[in-house]
Amino acid sequence: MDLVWLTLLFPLLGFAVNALLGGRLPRRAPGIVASLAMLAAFAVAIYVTADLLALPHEQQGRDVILYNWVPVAGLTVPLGLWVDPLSALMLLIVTGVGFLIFVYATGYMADDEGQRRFFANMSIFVLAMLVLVLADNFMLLLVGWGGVGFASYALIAHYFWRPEAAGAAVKAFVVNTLGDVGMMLGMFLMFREFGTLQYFGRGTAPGVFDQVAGTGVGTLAAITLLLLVGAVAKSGQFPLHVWLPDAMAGPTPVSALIHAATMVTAGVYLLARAWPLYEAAPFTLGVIIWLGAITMVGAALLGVAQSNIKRVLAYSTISQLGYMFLAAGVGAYGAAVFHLMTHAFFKALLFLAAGVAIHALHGEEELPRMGGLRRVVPSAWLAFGVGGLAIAGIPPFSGFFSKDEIIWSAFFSARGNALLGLLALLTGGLTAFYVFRAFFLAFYGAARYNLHAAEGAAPGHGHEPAQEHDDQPGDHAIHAPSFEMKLPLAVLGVLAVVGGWALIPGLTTLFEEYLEPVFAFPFAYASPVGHAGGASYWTVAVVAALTGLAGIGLAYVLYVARPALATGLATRFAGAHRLLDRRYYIDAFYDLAFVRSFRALARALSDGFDRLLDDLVDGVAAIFREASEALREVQTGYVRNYALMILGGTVLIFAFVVFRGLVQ
Amino acid sequence: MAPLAYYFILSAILFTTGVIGVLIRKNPLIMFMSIELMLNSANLSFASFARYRNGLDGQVIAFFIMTVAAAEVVVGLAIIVSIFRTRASVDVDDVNTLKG
Amino acid sequence: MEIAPPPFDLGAIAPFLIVAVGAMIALLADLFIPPARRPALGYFALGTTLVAIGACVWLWGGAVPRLAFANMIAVDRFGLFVTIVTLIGAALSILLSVDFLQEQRLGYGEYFPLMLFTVSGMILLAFANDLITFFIALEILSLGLYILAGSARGRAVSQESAIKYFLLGSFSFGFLVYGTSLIYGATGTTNFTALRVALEGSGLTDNPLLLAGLALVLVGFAFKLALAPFHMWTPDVYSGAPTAVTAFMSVGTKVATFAALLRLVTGALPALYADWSNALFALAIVTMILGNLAAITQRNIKRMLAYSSIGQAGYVLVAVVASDTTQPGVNDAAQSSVLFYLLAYTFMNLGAFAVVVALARPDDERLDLDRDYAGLARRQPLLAAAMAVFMLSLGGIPLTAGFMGKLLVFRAAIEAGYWPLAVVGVLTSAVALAFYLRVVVRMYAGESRHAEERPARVPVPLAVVLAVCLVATIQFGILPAIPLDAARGALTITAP
Amino acid sequence: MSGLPILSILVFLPVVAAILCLVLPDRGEGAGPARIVALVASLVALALAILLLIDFPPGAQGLRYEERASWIPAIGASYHLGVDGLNVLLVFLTALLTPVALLASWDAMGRSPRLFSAFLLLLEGTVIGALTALDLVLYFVFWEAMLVPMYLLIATFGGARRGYAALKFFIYTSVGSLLMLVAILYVYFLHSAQNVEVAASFDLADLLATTISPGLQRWLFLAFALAYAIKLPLFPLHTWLPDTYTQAPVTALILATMLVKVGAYSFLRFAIPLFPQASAEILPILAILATIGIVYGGIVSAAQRDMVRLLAFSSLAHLGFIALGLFALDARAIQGSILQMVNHGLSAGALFALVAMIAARVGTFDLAAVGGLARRWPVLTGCFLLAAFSSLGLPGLNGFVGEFLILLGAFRTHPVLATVGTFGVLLAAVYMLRLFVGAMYGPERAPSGAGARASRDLSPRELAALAPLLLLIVWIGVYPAPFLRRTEGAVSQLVTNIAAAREGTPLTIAPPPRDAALTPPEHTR
Repeated sequence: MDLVWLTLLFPLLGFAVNALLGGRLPRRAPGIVASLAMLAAFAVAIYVTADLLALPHEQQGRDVILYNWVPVAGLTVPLGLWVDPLSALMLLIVTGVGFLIFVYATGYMADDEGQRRFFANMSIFVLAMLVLVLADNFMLLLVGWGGVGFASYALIAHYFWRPEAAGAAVKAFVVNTLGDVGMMLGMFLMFREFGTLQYFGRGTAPGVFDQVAGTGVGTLAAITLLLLVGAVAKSGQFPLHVWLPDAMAGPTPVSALIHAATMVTAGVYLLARAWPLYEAAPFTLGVIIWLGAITMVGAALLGVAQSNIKRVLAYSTISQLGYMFLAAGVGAYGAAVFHLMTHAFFKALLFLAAGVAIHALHGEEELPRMGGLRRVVPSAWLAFGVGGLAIAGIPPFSGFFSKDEIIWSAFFSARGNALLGLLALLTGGLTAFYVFRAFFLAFYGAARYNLHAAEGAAPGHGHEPAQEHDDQPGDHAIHAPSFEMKLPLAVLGVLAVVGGWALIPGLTTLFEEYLEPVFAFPFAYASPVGHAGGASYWTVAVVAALTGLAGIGLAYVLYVARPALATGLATRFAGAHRLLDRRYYIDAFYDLAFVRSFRALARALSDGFDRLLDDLVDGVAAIFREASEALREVQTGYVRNYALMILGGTVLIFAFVVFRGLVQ
Repeated sequence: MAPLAYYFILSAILFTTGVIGVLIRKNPLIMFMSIELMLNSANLSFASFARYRNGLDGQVIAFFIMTVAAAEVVVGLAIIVSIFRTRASVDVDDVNTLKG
Repeated sequence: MEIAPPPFDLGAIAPFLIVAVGAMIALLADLFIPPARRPALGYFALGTTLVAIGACVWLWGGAVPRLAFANMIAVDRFGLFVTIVTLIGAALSILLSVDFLQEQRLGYGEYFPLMLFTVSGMILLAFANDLITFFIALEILSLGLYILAGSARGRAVSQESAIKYFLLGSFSFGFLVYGTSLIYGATGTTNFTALRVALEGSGLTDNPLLLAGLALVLVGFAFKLALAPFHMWTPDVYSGAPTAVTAFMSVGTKVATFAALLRLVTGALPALYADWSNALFALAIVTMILGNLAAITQRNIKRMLAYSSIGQAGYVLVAVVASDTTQPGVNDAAQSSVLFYLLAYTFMNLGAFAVVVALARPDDERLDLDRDYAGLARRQPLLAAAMAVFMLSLGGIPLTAGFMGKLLVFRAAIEAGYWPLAVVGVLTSAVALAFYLRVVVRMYAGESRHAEERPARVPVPLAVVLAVCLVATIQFGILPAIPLDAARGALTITAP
Repeated sequence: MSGLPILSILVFLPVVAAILCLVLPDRGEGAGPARIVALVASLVALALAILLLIDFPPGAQGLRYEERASWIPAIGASYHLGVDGLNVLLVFLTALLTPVALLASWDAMGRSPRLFSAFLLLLEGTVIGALTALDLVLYFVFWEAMLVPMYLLIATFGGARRGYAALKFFIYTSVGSLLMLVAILYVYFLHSAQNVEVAASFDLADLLATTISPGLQRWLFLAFALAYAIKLPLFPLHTWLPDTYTQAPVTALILATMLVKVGAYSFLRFAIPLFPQASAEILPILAILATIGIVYGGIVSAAQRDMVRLLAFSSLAHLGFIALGLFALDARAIQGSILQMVNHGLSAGALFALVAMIAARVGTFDLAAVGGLARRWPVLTGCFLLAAFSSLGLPGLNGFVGEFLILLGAFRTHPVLATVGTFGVLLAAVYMLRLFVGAMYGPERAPSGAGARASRDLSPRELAALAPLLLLIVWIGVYPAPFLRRTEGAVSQLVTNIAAAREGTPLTIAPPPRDAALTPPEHTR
């Protein structure tokens, strides 16, 4: 287990090789090097996990300290890695799913000029993500937290010459930094309160979580809310979700890895990791529940109206993360983590499948210009279908089990209620609907694509800009997915099916046992109804599955059977449609309230106030100059004036000497 | 012997007259004569104080001052003449190219 | 015990005698020297000053302090120090003049003799222990300068300079003499030593006659030192006089007159400390403010340096104000800082004028800051660098003598309790940077107007002046211990 | 190396080399032996500074490598140098930035490389002097003398309005300094009045023993603080900074950023220890100004089109962080501040160098005129990216550690200010990305007529200039412990001393740390 640091080393090597000597390597080398590094890291992760699980439950939490990172007077922050089942699970997901996506990317990015940069950034991302999940203290967590933000920025900006990519990257980074600000403040308050930033105590020094008892509710609420800001920003929850859909400007593997499978789940990981704090802060939990619920429903609705396939998936990610937040809020941390895992499988699968389709069409991402791809890229069709069924919560796909845990918790756990449960159910139906809407639009019906037009014109896909492609005419055939693209689809497809079987109430308890050392009550929920496959659970499960099927059915009707109906509905409810199309005007509002007003303020301060300050300084200088000029006026050049001045001076001296009584 | 105050007041009046002369006259010669007046008021003052104190040093000093004044006259006239030669005017108000 | 000095202690006034005799010899020699050989007179004058310096050094180690000529002369290290400084200034000024006079076609034979006479007046001033000696010395000094200021006979500005200086100088001399008479009237003596004794513990300190005399005497001093508001002649006279003369009078006169002032107020009138320090306090503030303020907008380098010298006098005056003899430690600090400042000032100011002289052309003295100094660093980098050092030193920037001088002066002021003077001093120093640094900016940042022309050749004597001033300015700024210790060693104003 | 007067060498080696440079001839544009001499001298100094840093024991309290010599015995001023945790890093940084600045300026020394190199070396010597001087006269001499080479650099090699900028820079920063001189003299006077039996002294250690009444302390502290606040600069005394930076030769700014750090350092060394009670009263007010500076600098920076001006205002924001950390009087915050001074030197130095390199290629500093440059020069882009993200405080790089510690510590004593200050991190992201993204991303744009150099990526020389900075940026982010440990002893001592000197006033010093058990490090193994 002490070898866990190797999982950091391998991605670092992957980065270093690519960044420093990538230029001298063969064309495909960057992807291969990075993938091999990921494989090695994954192997270490498996080893570490096995090592961990061999220990008795109460010892499954080990602090591996590499060195003292920030030692200052009265605070020592180590570069320490905390290995327990939760971080081990994240470690496996990040390296495992990451490895698959890396392999996929070697195919997807094979023609990209910026491969080196791409894989270097991807490696940095994995490194940062691993730091995030393995950190044994909040400050180090923040390093990973900021690091993934940076990597996300760099990867979104992969096609940096496109203004929208550059803009999306900046937006993502700024929103994430806002989250970092919140987290930092939370940490400062935490440090002020507890005198440490360690999660868990060591020796005689207690950690943060050891000191929760006896701390004021208000303080805890403040700390947790501030941390929550970071979680909300990173996980794309309302109201800080705006960056995530834009982030689809990056290459599709990036969307799969970062904006679906790993980075965005960091918020959920934080809630799970810091559960002792959150459990002690009921107010914050309420906030989390409702933020999660709003996001879950709102994003699902937006997913319905998207025409870009990656944006559909992006909103679905936001929505699914809303589920996880809701789960954490009602205390079902285990369910949140469970859904996090299955979501990583099927969402990565969905993205990669979408990527195959996009790749096949030379970068076309717009659903209205797809269609009929089932026969063209059957592998994508199959993978998207499997992933769709999983996210729609159709048994026995993985999403069914993990989502139902959450829906059940929303209904029946101590903090749950019927409204939350119904919202969760409804969102499940919506999810099925919009995912399959995309599925049907892309893979069924008539082929609406035009490879000539897609070439270069389409945003998002990624080789080089159009003008550099002009010298390769005739390359207008469908790009068939290569083996290295299909392999990850297959593996993820299997995982998307079986991933949920780790916890089938009443049948398997694998996942519950696994998380037991982390949470006081991973799936016990302190529920009045009880759990473990009780009647209420299966009732909810059946209803949820039916809702999902209904959603799929509706999508089939609207987009395959009766396409005219869909357009009719869109015109019928034009207002609603526009509201969804404009994303509830949230982006517009932010643009006005923050971006434009900030610019105006900056300009006013710069051109107005700062100039005024400067003029004041120059004004002082001008006063001296004026005084000097005035003195020159007095210096008339007339001897008699000078003599008069001497007389005046004499009077002055007399005043001080002879008439000293007068002046004293 | 007249009281000292008389001498003193006279010398003060002479001095003031000299000062005013310098201030109001434009001709350097007359200004210079006013300055001589100031010096002579000092002479008067010295002499009278010396007499009052029964000492001689004050009167000796008066001689010194006279010598100095004579030297000044020489230099002053030389300068004034030199100016007069180039400008044909000795009005001090015309001499103000240097100012500011 | 009766002090019985020998009636003619010629040894005591050796420096004065050497210079005075040298002046007369030079005057005679001029009659026999063809105009083309006149620089030889300059070197003779230089030799005279050097011999005089030697005499001072001899006296320094010899039997000082002592009084001579019926107590009219006080030969002490204080006077010797000042004399040496004056003589150094004179020697450098002479070197400055040699080629300047030739080039500007001002080679009048009486120039160097007059200069020596003036120096002899300065020396006498430094030793004067009696108001009579004092005003005679002042007059020797002034008469020489009146003529020197007008020595560019053909130039209207020179004449104007002379007449203004003469009229106003005589005017203020009138005040001085009249003031002396009042002091004499009040105390019965004009001798510094006797005055001091007479005033100690007597009821005279409130005597209006005495105070009025003091005030009028201070007027005379203030005029010579160009303290505001008695300063108005300075820019006109300085800018009108030939540059070499200006350089000489800006240092020598100030040095000797400050010495005399210090000797008068602390050696003779310590009992009136409250009165004269009060007046000088006010003058110091006005001088520092007006001098530096007026300099900001000057375009003519000589006028700028004139105002600068006014400001500099203000700083020295600060230390004079702090010379409170009732506190020996403070008094020592104050007086040694006066001496140090005067020494530093001599070098940095002469250095600045030396650069001005170096730039002068026969047809054009090159005095305009904006036109003639712009881009100098590119044309003549060494001259520009030297000028920059002098400007920084005058501005009181560290690693130069000027900074050390200011440091010592302000230290003395604060020790004596005059922190407002120190505050005004530093603030006006900041203002002063505006014009000192502007010269540097012009030289380094400006675009050259005379780019096409061949750089002026710097004659050897001038180069020597520049080198000496430069080395001293920097050395006194970095390692001031030697001159400072000398200044402290000179603090034995005769007070038997 | 105990016998070696290493600090004196660090001060005077550059000065001597500068004089040598002045004597050497120029051979036309950007040639001549002077800059090589300068580089060698600065590298030797750097080697010594590295030795000093390595040899300086971590956690050490008290001064090391002290050198004392008689200087002006008449007034009690002595030549006294020394380093402790407060300045050892800054000495190293100065020695590091000088060769970097020389390398970055290599082709940009205008008509006179010898003057340029000489001025840079003089700047190095005087800055190190000001950083290590422990006698107040000596300190003031260096403090004020620092301005001269900078002033000459601006005046000689600056932009179109160099004359104005140089004058403003010098006079503005001198106004405060000169009042500080009065205050120094006043403390000296008090000291000699209180200790008539001993010789008067300007030595800091002696002056620290002076008792000063609280009322007087206030005035004296204000005089010191004004000097430092102008130099730092604190809002609203910052207006000289943008003008100076935009008019100065940009590559000289790499070293010039040290000037402002001397201001920050001087608070710690002089103002706060000399006047503990007054600083307790006044520092909270200054902390407010520092916080305003963070926010104000960040906002105004975001509105700039000129890249250098943008960096100038960003420096204002960064210096606001540094100042806030100092004024918080919390050991962690102060340690963070000292580290942040180093960080700012590294990141701002790298950014100034990079901006100069870009401008040398495209011929403009105008952000609106360029874009998409990343396509042309991948290596330059990578370096720029690293420097920019270091500057905006990306976790994992150096800036984060400093800012985090500053805000963490400041939050204990000034929670509101620290909270506002934390938003400065967000602003930094905005303006830094505006700079980086504006110049490097988007469609390719550059002024027509950009020279042939426009196609070249970084040369080995340019890379050599940037490499040490970038290396340290990463190093300090990953492993700041060697640097922090060297400041720890001195800072704790300082904080304890101030607390002790301030008896009776409520302490704002943090209570003994709870996790002290964490030191020394224990590994799980």
